[in-house]
Formats: sequence, C-alpha cells, structure tokens
Amino acid sequence: MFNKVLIANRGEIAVRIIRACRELGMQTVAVYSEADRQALHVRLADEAYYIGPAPSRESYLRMDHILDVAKKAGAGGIHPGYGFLAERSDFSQACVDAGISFIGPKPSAIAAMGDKAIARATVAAAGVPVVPGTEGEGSLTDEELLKAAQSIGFPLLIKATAGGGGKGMREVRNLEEMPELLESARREALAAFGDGNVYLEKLIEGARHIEFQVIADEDGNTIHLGERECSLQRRHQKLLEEAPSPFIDEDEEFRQKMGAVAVKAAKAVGYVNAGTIEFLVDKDKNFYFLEMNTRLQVEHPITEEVTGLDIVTEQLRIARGRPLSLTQEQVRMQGWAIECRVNAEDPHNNFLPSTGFISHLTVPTGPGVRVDTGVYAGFNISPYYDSLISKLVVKGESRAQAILRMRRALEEYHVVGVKTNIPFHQRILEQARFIAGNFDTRFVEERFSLEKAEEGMETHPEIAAIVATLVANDQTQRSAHIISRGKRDTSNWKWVSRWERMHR
Amino acid sequence: MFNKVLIANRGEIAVRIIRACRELGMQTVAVYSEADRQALHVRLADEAYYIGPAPSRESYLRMDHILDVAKKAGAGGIHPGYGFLAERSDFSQACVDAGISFIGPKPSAIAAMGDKAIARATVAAAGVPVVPGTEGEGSLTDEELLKAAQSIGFPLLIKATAGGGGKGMREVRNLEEMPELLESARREALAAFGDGNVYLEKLIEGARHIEFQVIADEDGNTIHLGERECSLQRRHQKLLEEAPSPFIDEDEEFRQKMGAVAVKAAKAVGYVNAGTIEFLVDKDKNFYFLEMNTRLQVEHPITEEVTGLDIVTEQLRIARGRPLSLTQEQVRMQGWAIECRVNAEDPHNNFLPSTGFISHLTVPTGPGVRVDTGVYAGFNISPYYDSLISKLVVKGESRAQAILRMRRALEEYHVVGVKTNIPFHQRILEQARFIAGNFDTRFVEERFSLEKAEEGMETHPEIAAIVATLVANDQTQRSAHIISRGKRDTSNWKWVSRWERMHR
Amino acid sequence: MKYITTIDDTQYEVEILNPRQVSINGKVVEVDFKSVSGQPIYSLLVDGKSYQAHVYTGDEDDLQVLLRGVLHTAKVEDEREKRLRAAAGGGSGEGGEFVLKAPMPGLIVKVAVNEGDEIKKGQVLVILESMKMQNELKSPRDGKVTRIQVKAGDSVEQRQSMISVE
Amino acid sequence: MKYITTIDDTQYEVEILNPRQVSINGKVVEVDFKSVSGQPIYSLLVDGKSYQAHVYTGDEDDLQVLLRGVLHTAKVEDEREKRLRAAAGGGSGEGGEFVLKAPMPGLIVKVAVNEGDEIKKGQVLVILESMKMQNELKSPRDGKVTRIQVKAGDSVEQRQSMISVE
Repeated sequence: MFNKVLIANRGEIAVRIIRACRELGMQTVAVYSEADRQALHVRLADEAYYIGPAPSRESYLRMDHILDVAKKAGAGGIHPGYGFLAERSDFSQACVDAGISFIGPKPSAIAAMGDKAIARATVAAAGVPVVPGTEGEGSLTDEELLKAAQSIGFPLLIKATAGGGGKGMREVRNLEEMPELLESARREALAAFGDGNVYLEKLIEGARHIEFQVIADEDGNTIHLGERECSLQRRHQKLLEEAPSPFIDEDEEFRQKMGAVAVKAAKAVGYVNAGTIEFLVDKDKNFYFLEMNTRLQVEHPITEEVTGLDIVTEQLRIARGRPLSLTQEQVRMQGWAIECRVNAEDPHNNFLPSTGFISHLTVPTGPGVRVDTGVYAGFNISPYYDSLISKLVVKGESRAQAILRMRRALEEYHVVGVKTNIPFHQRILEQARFIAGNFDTRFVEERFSLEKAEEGMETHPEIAAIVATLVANDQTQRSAHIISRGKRDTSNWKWVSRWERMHR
Repeated sequence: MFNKVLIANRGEIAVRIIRACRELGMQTVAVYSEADRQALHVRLADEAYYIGPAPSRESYLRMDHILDVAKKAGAGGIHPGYGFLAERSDFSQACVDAGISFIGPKPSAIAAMGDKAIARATVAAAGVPVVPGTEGEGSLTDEELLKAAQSIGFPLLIKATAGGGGKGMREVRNLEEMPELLESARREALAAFGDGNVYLEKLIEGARHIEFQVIADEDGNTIHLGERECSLQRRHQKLLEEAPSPFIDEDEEFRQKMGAVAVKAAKAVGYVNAGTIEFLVDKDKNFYFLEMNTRLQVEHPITEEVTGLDIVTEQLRIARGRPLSLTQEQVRMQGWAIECRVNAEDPHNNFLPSTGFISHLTVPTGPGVRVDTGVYAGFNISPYYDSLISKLVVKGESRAQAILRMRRALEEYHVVGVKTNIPFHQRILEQARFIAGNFDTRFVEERFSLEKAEEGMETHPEIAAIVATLVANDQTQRSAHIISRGKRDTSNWKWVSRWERMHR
Repeated sequence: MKYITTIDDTQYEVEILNPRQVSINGKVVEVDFKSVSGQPIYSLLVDGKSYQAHVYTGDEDDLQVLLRGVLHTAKVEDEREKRLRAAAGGGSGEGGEFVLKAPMPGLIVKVAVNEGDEIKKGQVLVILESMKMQNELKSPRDGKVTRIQVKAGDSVEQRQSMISVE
Repeated sequence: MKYITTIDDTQYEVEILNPRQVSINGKVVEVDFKSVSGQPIYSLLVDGKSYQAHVYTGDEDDLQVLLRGVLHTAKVEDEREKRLRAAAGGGSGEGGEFVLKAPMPGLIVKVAVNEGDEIKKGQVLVILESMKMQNELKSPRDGKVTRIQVKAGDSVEQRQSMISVE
C-alpha cells in the first residue's frame, strides 16, 4: 500500500490534495513549472520537482516528466486533481503500466466517458435518459452535423467531444448561423484539447444543471452523495454552486431517484473512485444525462460540507484498496453549503483575466467559512493557467443563513493587486431571483447585469473622498520627510536595520 | 424588536459576535479602549465609540460609559461576550433598567450562579449532585475554613467565590500548608475580582472536566447541546477542548443522563439564553456540579461544529423573544471537533505572556478548519488584556481525523512577532495518552513536559544553517547595495514611489 | 492643506484643518483616521460610523479606494497641481489616436482586422488567449485601423501595443 | 562567501559557492532558494526535499528560523567578524552581573526579595501582573541581590531593569 503521493497538478487543488495526504500521514511530492517555483503547493509539499517551462504542454501535461519524477521520488500513487491530465485515459494507463496507483478511475472508464458520444451511448444502453443529440461515432463532418441538426431541431448546442468546462461550446439558434459557429467551436476545441471533434445536443430551455457526486470502491460498491446545483454559470463556466439544489430541496424522493440513476450510469462503465454525473433538469423534473466527469470536481467541497465526508481522503482510501467508509443509507445531507469561485478576472471589463502580483490579501475566517486557496500575499498570478485563485465555501443551517454568511465572508475578502470577480458574486447574492432559488443556466447572461445591479447600491463618495485625501496627504508628508533625510539615515529600511542590529 | 447590537467586549469574541449580527442583517456598535483603536472589532463594526484608557477598569468595565454609548447609538441590545461584564448581574440589571435587551440571562440567574456557594445550594436543592465542600454563606473566616477543611478531607481546593478561570484557585494537600495558600488565594481573588472571598471544595482525583452547553428561551424551553471535554488544562486554564468527550464518546445513555441534569440545573435558576454547566466526572462515571457559566463560553465553537447550530445567532434570536429553533430531539452531534486556544505566551519560558507587534501571520485554511481571531498582521498585542489571540477549531469525521487535521492546521499556522503556545499544542497532540483519550485535568502538569516531548522530534539543523546563512548573505548584499545608492534614487521606498507615480 | 479630490466623476474640495478635522465642500467633520501598519488598510471613524478602506495605486496612477464593497477611483490634487493642469489645457487626448494594448500577457489567436479598415465601436480587433480563455478585445469607439503590430501566433507582454485606431 | 553559522549550540561552516551550490562542513549540496516577496518566508529545495522556513530577527539580534515546526536560533558570522569577536575575548559575561528585566509591560504585584539576600536558582524574585495573569519571575542562577529598582504597585515597561543579581 503506497504511502507517498505525487500530485500532478498546481493551484488550490494541489494544496487541497497535499492537505488530505498530510491528514492521512502520507508523504507528498509536488511538481512545478518554471512559473510556479514559489507556488503554495511547492512550499507545502514534502518534496518538489521541476518539470518544465511555464506553458502546460511543456510541464503539467508532460506525462513522461511526471512519471519520471514519480519513479525518482518513489511515489506509489499519483493524484491528477482536475484539468491537465485528470481525464486522460492514456495517463491513467501509463501509471498502471509503471506500477503506480492512479488515484481515480480505470483507463477504460475514463475512455468510455471521455468521448461524449460513447458515453451517451453507454449510459443510454443502461437505461439512463440522455439529451437528444448526435450519438454514435462523434467524428461527423460539418455536412453530417448540419443535416443532423435539422432532425434534432433548434435551438441546439455544439459541444467538444473531448472537452469540458464550456470550451468549444456554441449555442445555435438557426441553420444559417451554424457553419460559422461550427468553425469557431472546432478551433477552440482543437486549441484546448488537441481535438477538434464536436457533437450536437438539443438545448433544453430553462434547464438547470444539477450534478450528483458518486463514489465507488474496487469491490463495486457505488453510492451517491447527493446533488449540487450548478446552474449559475456564465458562458458555460460555473461560478457559484450550492448543495443541496434549491430545486430539489426537500423532495427526497426525486433526489433518490436521480441519485439511483447516477449510480447506474457510473456502474455502466465499471466506475471506481470519485466522479460526477451531470444532468440537465427541466422545470417538469425531467432529467437528462449530460456527461460524467471522471475526476474530482472543483466544487466538491460543498458536498463535503453537507455530508461531513472528506472526498479527497475517501479517494486516497479507495486507491489504497479500502472499501467505502459508508453505505448509501449512512449518507445524510445536513445544512446548506455554497461555493463562490474567486477568479482573477475583471467583472467590470467583460471578465477579462487579470494577472499580476498579489500585494495584499485578507481572507475571511470565522464560523462556517472555508477557503481553499492556492495563492497568498506575495504571489504572482501568471497568465499561463486558469484564473481560479481560490474557492470560498460557506455552510449554514439553512439556505438563507448560508447566503447571509457568504455575503459576510465576501465583504471580508480583500485581494489587492489583481482584479477578482468578488463584486459579481456580491451582486448575484442580492438578486431576488437568486434568493428565491428561481434561476436556470442562462440566468447570468439573460437576466443579470452587473452594472444595473450596482446602480442601486449605497455608496459613500464623501467618505471615499476624505480617505483618499488623507492617504494622499500622508504620502506627501512621508515622502517629503524621507527625501529630506541624510543619506546614511536609513533606519526605515528594514534590511539595513536588521543587518545593523545583527552586527552591532 | 431591536436591530442594533452593542458589543461590550473586544478581541476574537467581539469579532465573532459582529459576524453573527451581520449574518442576521443587524447593525453593530463596537466600543474600544485607547489600546484598541486599531483592533479588528473596531474595523469590522458599523459604528465604534471610544470608552476610556487601556486598563479594563477604565474602559471595558465601565458600565456607565458603555450604557451611554448604547443610548447615543440607539443600540437596542447589548452582547457582553465573555469576561469583563458578562457575569455581572448589576450590569444585566442596568441594561434592563435602561430598556436595553441584555443578550444573556436575567440578573437573578447571574446572581444566583455567580456566587458559587449559593449556586451549589440552589442546584443541590433541585437534586443535582455537587462536590463536597463549604456550602452556605461563603464568607467564612480563615479559622472556619481551616476547621471545615478537616471534615471535607484532603486534598482539597481553595476557590474564589466570585471567580472563574482558575484565578484565586489553590490546591491544598495538608493542613500545614493551608494558611499560606489561603492568603495568596485571597490576594489573587481580590486583585482579579475585587472580592477576596474563597470557599473549599473536595478535590476529585483523576477527575475530568466535562461541561454541557444549555440554551433556553423566554418561554422556558430548555435544552442541552451535548458536552465538551475540557480536561486539558494548565493551572486550571483550559487550553484544548473537544466535542464530544472521548470519555463519554458513544455512551449515549450517560450523555443524556448528564444532559438532563444540566437542564435541571439551568431550570433551577430560571435560566434564559446560552449557558454552560460544568461537571467534574470521576473514572466511575460519578459526576458533580462544579459551576454554571452564565454566558457564552470561549469554547462554544466546538459545539457549533458538531451540532451544526450557530450558538451566537441563537442567542440573538432568543434575546429578540423568539423560541428555540430546535427541540432536544432535533439535536444531533455529528463528527468530532477540537479547539486549540492560541495564546500569546511562551511555552518554553513558563508560559510567560508575550506582547508586541505581529509582523507576519499565516492563518491555516482548507477543509474542516475554522479560525476565530481578533488579530491580524500589523496588530500590536498589548499587555492590558488576556493572552488569547485566536481559536483554531477543526472538525473531522472522527476523533482521529480531527487530531490529524489539527496537526496539519497547526503546522500551517505561523505567527511572527509574538511567541505563541502553538508548539505546546503540537506536542500535546502527539502524546499517546492524549490520542488514547486517557487524560484528566492534571495531565498537563503531572504527565507532560514540553522539553521532554521535544527531545524526540526530528529536526533539520543543517537545513536551518543553510537557510540562515543564505538569508544573512542576502541581507548583507541588499544593504550594501542600498547604502551605495545615490540619495535621490529612492525607487524602493514605496511611499515615495507611489507619490511620484501619482504626480508625474 | 487644501485638495481637489475627484471620486469617480464628482469633485470634492477637501481641506485638512488639523489631524482630527477635515472640511469637505465647506462642511467640517470630526475624523479619527488610522492606518494599519504595513498594510494598505485604513480605518476612519466619522461621527461614530466606522469605515474600513483599502487604498492602493491603480493602473492609471490614480488611487483606488475599496469602501464597503464598492471600488472608487480617486484623484487627489493640490491647488497648485490643479492650476498647472488647467493651464496645460484640458481635453488633450479626446479625438487622438487610440492604441489597443494587451491587458495581460498572452498568445494572439487571431487579428480580426486589417490596416486601413474602418471599424465600429464594439467590433472585435484581436482574440487573445490567456489563462486558458480566449478573450475578444474590442474597439472602444468608431475609427480607422492605422497600424497593426502583432499577428496570430505572437506572444505578447502586458501593456504591449497591438493595434492603433485613429 | 564563507560563514560560521551556529544553530542552537552547533557550529557549521557554510560557504556559498554560487547561487545554486552551498557547501556545509565541506559537503557540497545543490540548493534552490527563493524568498517570498514581502514576507519573511523562504522556500528551499535540496535534493527534491521542500523546506519552508520563516526567518526573522530575534530579541537578541540573532536570527530565528522556524523550520518544520521547530524554532532554531541561528547566528551567522563571516570570518572577519568571527576573528574580531575572538580577539575581544570570549566568555566575558559568565560570572558577571545578571539583571532581571521585565519580559513585558505590566504591574509589579510583589517584590519577593530584599537587597543583600542570598538567593538560589529558581527562586521567585518578582511577581509581575500582565495580560490578567500573575507571572512569577525567577532567578536563573544562585547569587546575591545587589540592587532592586522596582516596588509593588509600579508599572514597568518591557525590558525595564528590575533586579540585579551578582
């Protein structure tokens, strides 16, 4: 049974996994690119090895380098996190071939679920409802897709066969605009996944995105840990998630029905370890299998908060051959959890990514607040990786308490140096429709405007004027004071001061 | 129903209460002494008023100033936190007289429980078992106490009638040493509480200190929220608490039996709001009422973590006349929580308090970690108040997971500028007896030595030598570099730089 | 000391009378102002109200004031500076050239215009890939593309000039 | 650059050969050393092992190195300094006067000795109240009280001299 784990990832998820290993008394091996020498995961791990230049394809996507490090360091397991190599069956296979435990599903399950078309066919055969679309091979030409589109009907979605996270996804309203959208979807898919294949899917209008966390051990025990509501998205990127779903809420029968289907879908591919079944749910409670994410999700903490189960610890246990630590009957959801993804991007400027040096950071603390972060004051956010810098998670006794708590925590959260989407989250949490739980996957794009939401806000321009003036005045006086000093009077220069104190 | 709360306290508990108010949409009023102008509670509250010089008796103990502020600001409720005025029936009465809700019990309940002798008589009359000792008036002379001591038998404890927190407490092994110990106990009690009265109590050997959280509404509904294990003490000061108690653990029958007695004790004084019944428990599961703390406890968060109930929010609801939000049957303890009190004191130097400027602070985050703090990087710890700077609370699925998680969190917790007792907690969590749950209130003093515990630790002196040398070498080079610069080249001086950028 | 302070688009006359008194547009207020050592955080008490502000220098060398969840852009000038700027003549850059600079480092995926093109406000000029996202950079106004300094496949640094519009 | 570095009570000869190589007691190790900007935190990679250290100046102007939960006291001297100190003659203060200074500000509750008293190591000299605790300050060695500069009821500042023992 292995006792040293290589984490083939970076950022908050690498830190999350290192913490879980530490809490199990396991050794940790970090890998890092040139841009990440000072990253938190490198600082916190027991060992750390350089694997290449900043671009992912030269570092975090280099299976060969990562496996070399694992062998050199004697790591018996590799946790892939999410993104990068997490859903690459060839990597999972390469780990197996090298005699290293891949902390995740078997290559065959990744492969089956990784090609969306095969995935849909597989689960449909097991009796799981799927969204109408181009099943089968999935490598259709543009001509074939244009033809298929007419039988599925509009509106529909173009989606990347290899993808996830909204990349390579396009919404099509009519046949005329479809050729151009097909081209851009293929281009984006190719850039993101190295595979330009796309498929079509009927667009369920007013749909909610609700997903079920499943876990399975090597003996075939498979359970679900309830659902997460992930309808709050912008350009198909999740921004805020909650568990349970306000749409399901106290309809325990519906939850168990969907959960049982999720378990069925996982079993259809012989799934082992943690995974997620995503569904689209329409307002009449019809639900359709969307895809399975064969890895740990970004939003796994909200499930941890409501079930009390540590999913990463459970992943490690499963990979070490242990049975699940609880049965389906022992799973109980208590309270309500919300996660806000804190991204380095400017919500006032089209959510443009923001890079730079974090000069100051105040992280919220106190009851019911959890922060999973990969950054710290003094860290430089580089343009090479995604913009997620931390996840703010709160738990409350009820949804109302969780919302109020999240508002409190967001107010306490201050990041200086890069722009973040915190103001976006603050305004979302004030929307009547959000508070009422009445929203679908298109809420942000169709019904929400940050500018409009900010119009009604109480501001204190006079106080801001006083503060700004006092700060500027202080700065003038300080600088005048400094400049007028003799050049040997450097007592405010901390290094000099320390040095002098050390040597006097 | 009031909507603005004055917090008659400082430090982490003031911050805790401000957060709860904010999560209920209530306005907050902070008060502060001269030493606390920059304290976190002042920064976070909606309003803040100065109430006097640094010493508590001139500020946080000045009921008149505090009530004046409450009237001026229009606060409808006052939360006293713990310490200071929290257990002063005259303050509770003064609030009532001023038409302000005191967020705590009625003056009569504070008075009844505040005098230990009366408290013991009251609960004994209600059928609650008490530790043998000098009940009755409590203002006995030294001669009377020396006489009583012989009928109680040795070993016994001298305790301050007005006190708490171990102040004015002395342990007596025989009659000979008793007169001197009486004198010092009275002196300390007088200094701490303005009252030199003491009483005697039989010392239960091998005793555990286990307490039950109770809450009661104005309609007389009174429930308990399970127990907390508080046996880990040093000089009668709690340092580490956990919920549930490893001694009770799965003996649900015993828990409910003690809980029912706790509720009975609270009802004996017509208790309203949150309070705690402290028991001594011997190894045969005999338990004795020790005292009731008629206020919020420092260690309330561990009960919040295992029950999922926010006790401060509940206090505010009760004070606004609302019924309890749950029944005894709905209380469920799930998982295991541990709290370490992080004190500014030097565990390597007899736990001497440490004051000064916190120049750097890294606070642990991630799954299952909660930090309730009153300090931040840039804050100056003054000698005027107690040494508690933050509470580190973890929750795990099991006691084992909670211990491992606490170790991980302590490792991540770095405070630079003042000494803290973090190394003490780290070594305690490694003790076989602690891990086995096999300890009593004398464990720290009788069976634990920090120095001995540190002997076996793995250290890396060569690495420390390399780091220290590289840091010192860097400092030399930087200082040399700086000193050789022209005096107008001040680009590294941030204020000058900012100023120049602002005005160029 | 007298200052003209602009918050977002509104000007205020702020005079610091003494460390505890400030006049704003002629109204005198009692203030208690403290900076938190080593941090860009300030605490201001005015009439018992407690305000916590983060203040830092923005991209345009203005001050950014984050106050109760709202970010304000502030410009503080003393009277002499104000006069100097007025003398230099306002509105200098109004109709001049606009240069699209890279808002962050990244990779040029596509240049969507050619030199000489007449373009509309909101029209996409460049697609820049950064942080695994393709970001469309648009023209802030109508005009004509006068110069293109990048091509698809180029890596650009932050603030690097890419396209000029006149 | 060659240094003599003392960690706790052990001396090490440390030579910085170049930014990536250090020799310690003659053994050459490959190092990757980075400071975290603006923080007293350093990351050191040696042979793949990752060490995070907090380094700051201690009370006695030594360096305090917090490494994997253990606090080390470090003294770093270059060869010139070492020679100078050796020339000044070691062990100067061994049998000299010991002055008890207040470890923190507080209130003197009691002075437990008188001038001229012969005292034992561990004997209580003063009771100092601070942070709501009464703290007993003890003598670190046997000796004789030569001077008392405080009395019960006095407020003392940090580092204020209180009692001299010879």
